[in-house]
Amino acid sequence: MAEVRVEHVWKFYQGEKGAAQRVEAVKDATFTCNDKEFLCLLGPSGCGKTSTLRMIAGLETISQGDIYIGGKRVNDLLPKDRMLAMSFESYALYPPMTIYENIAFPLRARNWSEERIRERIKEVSELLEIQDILSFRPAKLSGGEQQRVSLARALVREDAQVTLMDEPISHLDAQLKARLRIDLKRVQREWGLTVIYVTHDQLEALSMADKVVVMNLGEIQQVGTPEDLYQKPANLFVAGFIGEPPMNFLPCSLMKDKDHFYLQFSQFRFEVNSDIAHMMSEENNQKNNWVLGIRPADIVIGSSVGESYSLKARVSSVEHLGESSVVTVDVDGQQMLIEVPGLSSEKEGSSVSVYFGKEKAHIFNALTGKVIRK
Amino acid sequence: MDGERLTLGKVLSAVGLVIIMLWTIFPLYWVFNMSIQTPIDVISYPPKFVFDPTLENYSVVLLGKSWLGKYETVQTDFPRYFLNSLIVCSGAVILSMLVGVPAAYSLARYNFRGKENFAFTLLSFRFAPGLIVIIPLFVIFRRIGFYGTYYGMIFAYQLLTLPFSVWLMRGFFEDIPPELEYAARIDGYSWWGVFRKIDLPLIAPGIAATGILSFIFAWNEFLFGYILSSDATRPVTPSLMGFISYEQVLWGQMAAAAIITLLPSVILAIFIQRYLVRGLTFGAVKG
Amino acid sequence: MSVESRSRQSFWSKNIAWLLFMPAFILTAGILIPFGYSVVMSFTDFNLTAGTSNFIGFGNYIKLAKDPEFWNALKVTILFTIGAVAIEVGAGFASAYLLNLGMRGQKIWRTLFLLPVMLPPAVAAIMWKLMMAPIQGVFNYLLQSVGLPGSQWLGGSSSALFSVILIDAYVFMPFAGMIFLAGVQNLPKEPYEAAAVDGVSSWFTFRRLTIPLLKPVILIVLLFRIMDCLKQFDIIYAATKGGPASATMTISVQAYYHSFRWTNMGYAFAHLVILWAIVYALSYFLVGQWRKAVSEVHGY
Amino acid sequence: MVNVELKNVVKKYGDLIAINNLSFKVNSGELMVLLGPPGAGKSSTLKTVAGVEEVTSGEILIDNELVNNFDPADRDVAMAFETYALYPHLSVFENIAFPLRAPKRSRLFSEEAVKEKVLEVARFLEIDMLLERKPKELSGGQRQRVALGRCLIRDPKVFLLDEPIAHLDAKLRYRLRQELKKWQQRKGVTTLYTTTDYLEAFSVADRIVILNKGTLQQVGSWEEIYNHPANTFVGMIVSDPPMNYFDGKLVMDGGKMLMRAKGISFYLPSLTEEKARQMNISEVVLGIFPSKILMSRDENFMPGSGTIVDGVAKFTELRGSRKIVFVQTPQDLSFTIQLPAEAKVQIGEKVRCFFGEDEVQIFDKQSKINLFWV
Repeated sequence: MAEVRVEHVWKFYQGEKGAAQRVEAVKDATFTCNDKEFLCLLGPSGCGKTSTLRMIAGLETISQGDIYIGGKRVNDLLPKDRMLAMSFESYALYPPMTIYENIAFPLRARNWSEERIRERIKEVSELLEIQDILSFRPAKLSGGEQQRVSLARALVREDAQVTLMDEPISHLDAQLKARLRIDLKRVQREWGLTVIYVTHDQLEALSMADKVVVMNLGEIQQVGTPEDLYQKPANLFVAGFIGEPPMNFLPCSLMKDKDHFYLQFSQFRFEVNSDIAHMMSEENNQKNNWVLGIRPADIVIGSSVGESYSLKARVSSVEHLGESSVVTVDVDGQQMLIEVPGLSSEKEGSSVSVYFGKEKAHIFNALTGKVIRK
Repeated sequence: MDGERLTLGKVLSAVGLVIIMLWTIFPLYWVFNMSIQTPIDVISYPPKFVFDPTLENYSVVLLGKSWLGKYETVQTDFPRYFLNSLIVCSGAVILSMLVGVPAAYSLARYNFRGKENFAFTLLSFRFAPGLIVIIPLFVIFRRIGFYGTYYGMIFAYQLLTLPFSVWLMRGFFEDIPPELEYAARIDGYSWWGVFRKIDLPLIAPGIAATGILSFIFAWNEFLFGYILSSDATRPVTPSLMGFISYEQVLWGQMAAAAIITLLPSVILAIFIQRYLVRGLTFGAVKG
Repeated sequence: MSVESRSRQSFWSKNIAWLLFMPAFILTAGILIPFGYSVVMSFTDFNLTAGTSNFIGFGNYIKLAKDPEFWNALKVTILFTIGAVAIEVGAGFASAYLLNLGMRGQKIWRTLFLLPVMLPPAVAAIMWKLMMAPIQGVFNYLLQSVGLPGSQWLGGSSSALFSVILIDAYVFMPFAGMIFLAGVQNLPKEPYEAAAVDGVSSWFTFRRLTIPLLKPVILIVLLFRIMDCLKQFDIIYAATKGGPASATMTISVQAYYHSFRWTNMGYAFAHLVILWAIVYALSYFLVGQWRKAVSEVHGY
Repeated sequence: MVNVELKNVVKKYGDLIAINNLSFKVNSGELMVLLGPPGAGKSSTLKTVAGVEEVTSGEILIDNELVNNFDPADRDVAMAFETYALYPHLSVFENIAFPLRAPKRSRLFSEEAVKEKVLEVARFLEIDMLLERKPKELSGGQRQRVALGRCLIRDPKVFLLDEPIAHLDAKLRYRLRQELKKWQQRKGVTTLYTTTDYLEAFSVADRIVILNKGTLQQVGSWEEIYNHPANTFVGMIVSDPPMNYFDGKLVMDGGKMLMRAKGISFYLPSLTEEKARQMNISEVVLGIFPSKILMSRDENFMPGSGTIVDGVAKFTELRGSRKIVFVQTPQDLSFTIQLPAEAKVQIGEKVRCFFGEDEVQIFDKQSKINLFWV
């Protein structure tokens, strides 16, 4: 096992019309995955997360910057010399071989004895519940089964320093996904694997990772624990991408009335204390372009909690989702989602007051997307 | 990384490519060369790479006479053969398309008893020795007066082009997801409406490619034309044998005729490059 | 009313498959008539000039078995097939490899590479005949200019078979190369990445992954080329007419002579039926192998 | 108004049974969701209703009329395909307008009217900027909206929506599922809607049909399903994490029926007890949703009628506003609990859990059926 350091790594592709058309897939990425850590690269499709993973694997060249595995610079090493295991999003199974042969392939190439191979495959296939399909060929399997085989082939390797996973459970159905999230995490912990895991699903990242690297448009947006990302998003992108239902954003302007500063949204005012207002005024943003973000779960209907902001709203719809409800309210033409535990008794069309704690509000510079935080 | 070895590999590969290209191009170049040489240049030894080009051979082949009046000619009616080929090949292609498109659609979209067996039988005709079909046709055509007629030849040629067209177009139809047809039928279109508005526009390039390939196959066919045609209906490819039968040295004209004969195939083939692999293998390999 | 019109529609739609298929069926069934005719006539002493035909049972076949000419033709046919297919597959594979390296001008090379496939084989044979002429031909000139002895090519009894093989290879090697190229291009990329990351050597990968993956394509090339070579007529007839002295006399060409030169139709048909039987049995076997290979790779 | 009814519908593809004797009725104007994992037979059901696939046996009635032999064009249904089925040679505009140009409708709509209707639908789906494009120039989410547009532009007897918003991003999905519901209600079109996501089903459905392997599991409103899942399969798919299950035996204890599992004993509510007696069963499965388990550190924690289970928090998973705790008891019973994100639980900490009598579901072990529904 080993740590992986990615330092100022760039990936650019030459556009068709020469250097001027350079496409930048990854821009100056820097992060470290510690030994025995579970790190998630999270972002929407095309954000550069897969390119980053492929550069670590050696399947794509590094345009600029360095990657170290176990302290050793690997830029010039071929994939086979980096001692990695990897599972691919499109499975990358070997079509002419049975599942057993697929999983045995990397071991056979290492001249393992058949007996040792059999034992190892038994162990891994039980974990992933693929014992029954070992004699089939990949084309006969469903997407979910193929994905588990791909995972098995990555996990079967014992000599890998780092295990790379590219969307390894994204094609599974919800139940299997839920179970594999738990199993994968358990295996990672019990076997002490160093895992770098690519996903576009924020729930996967939040529930499994020790550390998450959020990417968008080739740039790293934030690196942190799942708690950090959820509670202290660094910018508008992270705030909107993490959490479901998604965070509410209210466009505001910064106002000053006597000694008090406040954010104004439509007819509503949210007072901000002076040190935050001071930080805000230091931003290169005069007054209008601010966004106040608040998570649906942090809003309460009908009663204030501690020191809180309030709004008047009209209920436009109520969704009952079993253990919770999502109430959509309309605040002067702006839709807000509110997540309520249990069964909500709100009526469509009724007027309500909604409250949220000051400390739960996130303030963003709408021009740069950056959060303002003490 | 391994700069040195990579370059060596590249050099070897480049050499290999040059050899292949020479092998491919040289015969064509050389025959073209001969076709624009005078009779004296053609038979000169050592062979000439540099000479005064002339179009006399083409003139003799196409117009049946020598501009300069000093070439020996055999009386071949080359333009006539060319026209014969056009008539027979177009006829066979049009016929194959008319009955082939519906048949291909049927094979692609419906299940009926014995479908796959019948489809395979069609393919197996591709592997039958040509003579086993042609000789009886020759005998039968002579008896019923089809011998040497365009009708008879078109019938014979479509035996080549139709199975091929059906196989290939079946693949093109299968490339259209049935969901598209489902959607259009739900949207309120009749079977014919769906075929016209959805299938036909989508398969049009495939039909064009199939037609062109069928045409090339028919054009290149030697044996059928050689045996089933009379002098009046002889297609161009078998007619080339006329230049050989006489033990005269008419190489320049033969080369010119060869160039003219292969030109249509080559030009058409370039248009449908994308479908060539698929076509030549009866759709067994999707190129 | 509406229900009635709908049920009529459903009658139409139930039979639509056959209605669409029938015209093509009838036209192609046309091939069965001459085909059956050939088989029947192979049991007669049908003579074209005399116009007589009497049923003689297996007479023609018994005659065949005793006819050294036939055994020679069979040998020539097989040698021609083995030689041509070997060159086409070997050179085709090498060409596919070279054309897939992504060298500059790749698109143009690929287009040029394909040109010979588009030539009428008979015309290609004539082209080569011109170049292979023993005295004025450019090949001997080129050979001699680098100090090698010339060859009789198509005119020599020992070189003729090799010469026609060369012509066949000229026309059809690109066909094999093109299919291999398509096969190589259609290889999935990711299994190779997986093998690379897993540290599997490239020779191991080639042997255990590439060859099995290409098996259907290899079989398709073999199928088409073996079948075509066994029944090749155009090239041989245009280049040598079977000569010199039966050196290139294949079964097809022999049958042609028996029928149109010597008017022994019945005997010619016996040749063809034997050839057809060989071709059919082999193609049946190869198609079966191909289907198996496809299902192993693609799972259907 | 139009109702749709399926009677004993069977659909086989060769040996594979896609739909197994399915019967249910959709009332006029109702939005019925078909919920189930991939391969449950949801799409096949829609296709047989649309008439693009024939049923193997059984009857389909639309507006009380048997339509088995009707051509799809004569059934007057509109369908959005999960695979989109966009016409690749037509622009987005022409794709959406396509149904209006069908022979039987083309006379009803002038070119002006077509344009107006297309624009209305396109604006609703936020694709009005894409009308000139061809399908291949669109992202998956955009394609899905075009497919939906082609469906919504019509006023058919029935809408058939096959996973209509599955490929949209979270924000749009939250907005569109409510808007879609409102559109459907305004038009009053009877609708069949499939999804694999129970939250989406709960959110949009008037009633839900739950399918597994082509077989009907339960029909009902979300409350009926959530409060009393018909069998263990239903309990598993309408919750994430899935319902916790424990095998147990029924024993008599002083005239009352006691359920015993590893370390849990539990008096059956009288109604359930009666049913268990009638059925004469002794082996049962106890099920409880993770969100229904209460947790405390308090020794004397006993919030009502039910049973207390002591265990240790093995590990926790943060999922935005929720925290999932994996608990193991000394008797080797393990289960998950869902808590608010703020809940403070340390790994390895002893926790006391409460299973409320009203929250526990009892299933027959053999048939997996909820005793409530017997």
